[in-house]
Amino acid sequence: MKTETNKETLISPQLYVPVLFFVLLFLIPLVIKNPFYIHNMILIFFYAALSSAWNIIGGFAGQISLGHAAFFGIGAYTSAILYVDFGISPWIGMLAGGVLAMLVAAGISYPCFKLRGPFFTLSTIAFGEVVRLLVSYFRDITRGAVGLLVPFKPGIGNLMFRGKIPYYYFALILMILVVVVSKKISVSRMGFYLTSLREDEEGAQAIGINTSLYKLWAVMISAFFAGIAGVFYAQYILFIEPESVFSSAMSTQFALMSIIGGMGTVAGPVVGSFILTPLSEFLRSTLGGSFQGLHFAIYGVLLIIVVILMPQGIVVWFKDKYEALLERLPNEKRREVKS
Amino acid sequence: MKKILVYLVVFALISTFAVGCSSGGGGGAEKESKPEVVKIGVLFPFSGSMAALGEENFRGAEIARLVRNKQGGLWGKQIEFVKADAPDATAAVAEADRLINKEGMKVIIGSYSSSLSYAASEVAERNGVIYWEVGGISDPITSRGYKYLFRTVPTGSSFGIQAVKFAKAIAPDIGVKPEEMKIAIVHEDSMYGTTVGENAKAEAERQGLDLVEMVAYSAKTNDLSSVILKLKAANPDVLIATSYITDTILFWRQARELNFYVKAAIGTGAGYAMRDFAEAVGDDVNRIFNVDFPQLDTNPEFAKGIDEFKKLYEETFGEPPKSGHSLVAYAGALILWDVMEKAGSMDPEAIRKAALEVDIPDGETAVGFGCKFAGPDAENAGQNIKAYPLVAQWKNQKLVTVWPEEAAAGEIELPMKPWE
Amino acid sequence: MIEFFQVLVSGIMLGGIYSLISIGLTLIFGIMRILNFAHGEYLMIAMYLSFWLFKLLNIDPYVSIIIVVPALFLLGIISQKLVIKPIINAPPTMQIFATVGLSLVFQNLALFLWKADYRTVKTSYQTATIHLGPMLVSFPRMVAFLIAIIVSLGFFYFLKNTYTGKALRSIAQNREAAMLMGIDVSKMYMIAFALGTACVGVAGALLMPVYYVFPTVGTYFGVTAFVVVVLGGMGNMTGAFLGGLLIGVIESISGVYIDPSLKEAVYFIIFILVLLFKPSGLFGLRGAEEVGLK
Amino acid sequence: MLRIKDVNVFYGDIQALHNISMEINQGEIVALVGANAAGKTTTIQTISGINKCKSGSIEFMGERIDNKPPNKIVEMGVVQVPEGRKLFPFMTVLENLELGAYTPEARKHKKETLEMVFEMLPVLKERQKQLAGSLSGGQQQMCAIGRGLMARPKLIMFDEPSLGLAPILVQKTFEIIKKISEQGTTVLLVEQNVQHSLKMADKGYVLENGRIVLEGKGEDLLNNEYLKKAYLGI
Repeated sequence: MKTETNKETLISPQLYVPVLFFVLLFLIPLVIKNPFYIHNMILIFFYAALSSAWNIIGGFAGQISLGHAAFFGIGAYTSAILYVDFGISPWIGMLAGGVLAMLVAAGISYPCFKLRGPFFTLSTIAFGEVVRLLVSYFRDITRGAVGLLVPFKPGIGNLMFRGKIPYYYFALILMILVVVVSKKISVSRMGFYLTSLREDEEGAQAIGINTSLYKLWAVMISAFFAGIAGVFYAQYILFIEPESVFSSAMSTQFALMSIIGGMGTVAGPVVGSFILTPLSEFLRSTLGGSFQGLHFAIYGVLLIIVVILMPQGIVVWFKDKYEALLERLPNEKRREVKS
Repeated sequence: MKKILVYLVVFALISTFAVGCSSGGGGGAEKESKPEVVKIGVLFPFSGSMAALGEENFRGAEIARLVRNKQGGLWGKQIEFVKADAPDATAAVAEADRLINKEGMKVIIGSYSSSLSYAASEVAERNGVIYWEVGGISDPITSRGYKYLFRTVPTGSSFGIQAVKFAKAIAPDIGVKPEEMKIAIVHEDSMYGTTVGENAKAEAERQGLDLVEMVAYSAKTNDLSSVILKLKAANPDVLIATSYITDTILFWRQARELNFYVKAAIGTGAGYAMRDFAEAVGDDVNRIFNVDFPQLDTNPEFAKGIDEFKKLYEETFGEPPKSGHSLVAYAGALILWDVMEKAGSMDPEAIRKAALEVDIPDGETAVGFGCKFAGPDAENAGQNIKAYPLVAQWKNQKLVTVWPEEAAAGEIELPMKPWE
Repeated sequence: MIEFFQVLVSGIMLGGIYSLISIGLTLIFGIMRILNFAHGEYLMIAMYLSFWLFKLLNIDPYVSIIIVVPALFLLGIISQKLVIKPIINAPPTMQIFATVGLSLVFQNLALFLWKADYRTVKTSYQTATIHLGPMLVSFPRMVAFLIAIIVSLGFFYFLKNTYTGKALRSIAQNREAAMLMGIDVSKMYMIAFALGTACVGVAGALLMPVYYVFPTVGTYFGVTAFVVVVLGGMGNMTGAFLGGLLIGVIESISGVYIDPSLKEAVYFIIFILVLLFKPSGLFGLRGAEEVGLK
Repeated sequence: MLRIKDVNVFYGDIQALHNISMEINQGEIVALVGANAAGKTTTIQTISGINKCKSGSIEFMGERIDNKPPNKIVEMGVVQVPEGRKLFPFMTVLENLELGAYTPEARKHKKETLEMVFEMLPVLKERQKQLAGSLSGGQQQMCAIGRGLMARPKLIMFDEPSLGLAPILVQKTFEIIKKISEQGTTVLLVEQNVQHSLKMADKGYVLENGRIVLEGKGEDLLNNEYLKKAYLGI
């Protein structure tokens, strides 16, 4: 386990390749104007951000949550209710939503952390369902299953825009933010602790790691970003209902992208989203209308194949090639230090 | 093994790029490149839990398309549909986007479900594209002052209100005075059920009726015995119920099992309108009312062209229509063709103007009620203010319109028969 | 008071159905330690089978059991070979997601093949009721309840008294030791999985007269089955049976006396509390959650 | 009877056994001794088919068994009494014993074997209805041995039978093993307790870091200088 990596500077390809990649993404809207493609890109970033957020607790710490839609939904509902009922800007709502999601996550996860493996997963499913049912039940606050409509009043203060480009940048920045945080965690002491407790929790405790504390941190960070993504969703789709934002399908999706991309790696969820999001949109738009259900069936088959044949995720398959590429790129001083 | 991996990844990547190049929508029947076609987007839930009625709703529009094409189409061109599948609200937004920005649609017909309509029509409005709603009934859809949104079907609130009015009207038939009549309301708790239920409640209060119980439940449940036992304890004379198909079937089966009897049961659309309901509970369906879109057994004098529709449906799909959802979509789409013909082009502005000029009197459409859209400044901008739901009753496992009188194709039969 | 007993009886009858579905799940989980997220989908398939046998060949759902159960057993063997076997040693995460994938496939193939329509069978007895004093009990639910008892007893007997049954239990308690006894573990896994799905086959055929089938029907029952399994103590047959009844009663009582929209929330909360404070389940021995089947 | 030839075993990239060769003849007691983590359990697991060897061969009664699954190996008569007993804790003693006789051949003679086991280990007869998990350590060891005997083994392998037992029980355990051997079953005894096991063994092997460093007659080994120094602290 590497804890102390070489300090990366801008001239090392480990850093400048991803940075270039992100810069490229920033430039895309200058070339592609068609809102349909932009929309797809937005979804890709959106799911990459969510899946990366999930990955912090699910991947790094190995605590498989299938109830993450709860945090996502709490973010969406908090800001939407603040905005619709109290006229509070979604920018403030975003902070409130993220923090509330974080607190709820801390409150419900802490006791569940003593559960291991599948039992933890079951508890997250149950919590996700309880939150969904409660949100549906308290109609006076949430409008219940009717759903909550966010009136469209464009303006930066309302985080609502006529065109898609601002949403594009918001989603992109959100994704980069989560990825950077993930990266920071993965090379930090916390990342090391999380990985060790994932591999062997008793062992980690034995060497004095307060595993509950680090899991708690991880789930809070994870839920915070999930909540923020929820706020974005509410402002983008402008309509939220418990059936869609709290759905178990949503929870599964966050995890799936991460698993298929490569769980526990920084790049995995992003790769997962860049492949799966367009794939599902594509399958739906080509097969959906004429063959009900077939597109999801194909999605399922793909999932099984990946799980059986590439349990490490797709990213592992690219890893060698990517590293080989990095080796060949200009690398100035770093090389001597490394060798 | 390695090979499969390679294929898999290559496939995934190709599909990623293919999104860009795919023509999308397997849609419209004829795809040979006839140079002159009019393309119209159709957005319905073809997969997922709402698929059954989504498909039924769509079929009405499809028949309207075939009819019009036989008559020479629009401006001499054939109409073609570009299909979009929207199982949930997020997908509805994505698909509306695709239809508008990639397929270049200027007109979209949708969408059966109110939630989908909500989400998708917003995209259409932002892009200045006509959204023609022929299925979703929730009131808020037309309460947003949208300019390009038109809805040909009645609103959810009118379902609830009509149900209560009807309940009051049949009080003598079940031998109680209207002011002594005990009413219970039960509804599933999504947007649809809640809208109808809340409006029924408000109307009952306005009419001074005695509301003895109001129960909401999730349509996803797999047991309704508790709901029924609650209602049984309240012992109402009349029940007003709103539910999707699964819970409707479950409700009536369990009502029988637990011997829950009301003198009159008034359903309000969705599940109560479907043939599947009758097939599932058999003769127990008889004498249950349904406040809904005009049904297939409406008086043809009142609903002109309804028989023709039924015939076309059977010819096209090889089975009788499942519910009035296809009929309303059919009538709604026909109005759209006329509007577009009059507008003379695909320009949304022109279509919008033509739509606002529409004024069809009652009794001129296949659904009976006429059509006039509320203007953009109205509270219910884009709503067909002439649309209202009718009351039908199940007789011999068929829905027959019984109220109001001018639309009736049969007599009201009351009260319900007790369970054996 | 009569009302309360009626609620109780309705709950127990509902619970009988839950028990029946959960027994198969608990068997699979207890022995293989796999959370089978496709369990509800096997139920769906069983229901469709029963439905089509009724529709096309006019076979009564109760009679269809003799075809549905072997068919599901076979399907269990096939899915075990294709999907479960390759992941049997994988980390639990991967196992969860393989079964999630399986459920996606089943659900949507059903949607593709049979459309989203709700299908029901019409039998002469489906709404027949039995009077238990002042209480009413639905005949088909009573049948399901009784068969749940028979199936649980059958499994109980099978696991206690046959060599295969003991071998299955031994694998649950110590897989390696079981291998050292000369037990062919991978064959036993296949038997366990196939028995679990066959058990759901019984449930599917019995559900058909009271319920309806559509492609996503399994999700409604799948999650509930998990709750029952944990409540009953992982892998504990008797526990699954009693757990099912308990959930039925809880659901019924909270539906009537709290609110129908919250009845699921009530049992989910109880589920979480049990997980946290008595992870071995209400009917399990302490520490048994680590060992599984008893 | 059992011939192990040049066996190499890996855990992932780590080599656990290096060119192990051993031979066990009919009726012998063979001791395999060594320190913790020397590879003793790995050897026994490889014979049982739980671990697979990368190269080399294992023959039992002239038939290769290194490519056979564990259940087939048991059916051939090679039975292990595993380290740490590995009983089925939520099953009764009797059920544990019955599972010992799982193979078709053993099942046929279940009744008589059971009587024989009860005779040899009377404590099991007393406790037969008790859950195995509730037995004391010594009783559990007896149960594990009894379970192994139920398979009517030709070769029985004991993995650290004395581990965690009080000295008096250790003594008793070794007596039982001796008795089993006297009744005609070949025994492979894997032990950390070098002195005790070599004393009763016909032949011994000393394992260090996955390699066999010494082999020879039990008594000869006990007199070996290196062994004395390294293992007996003399």
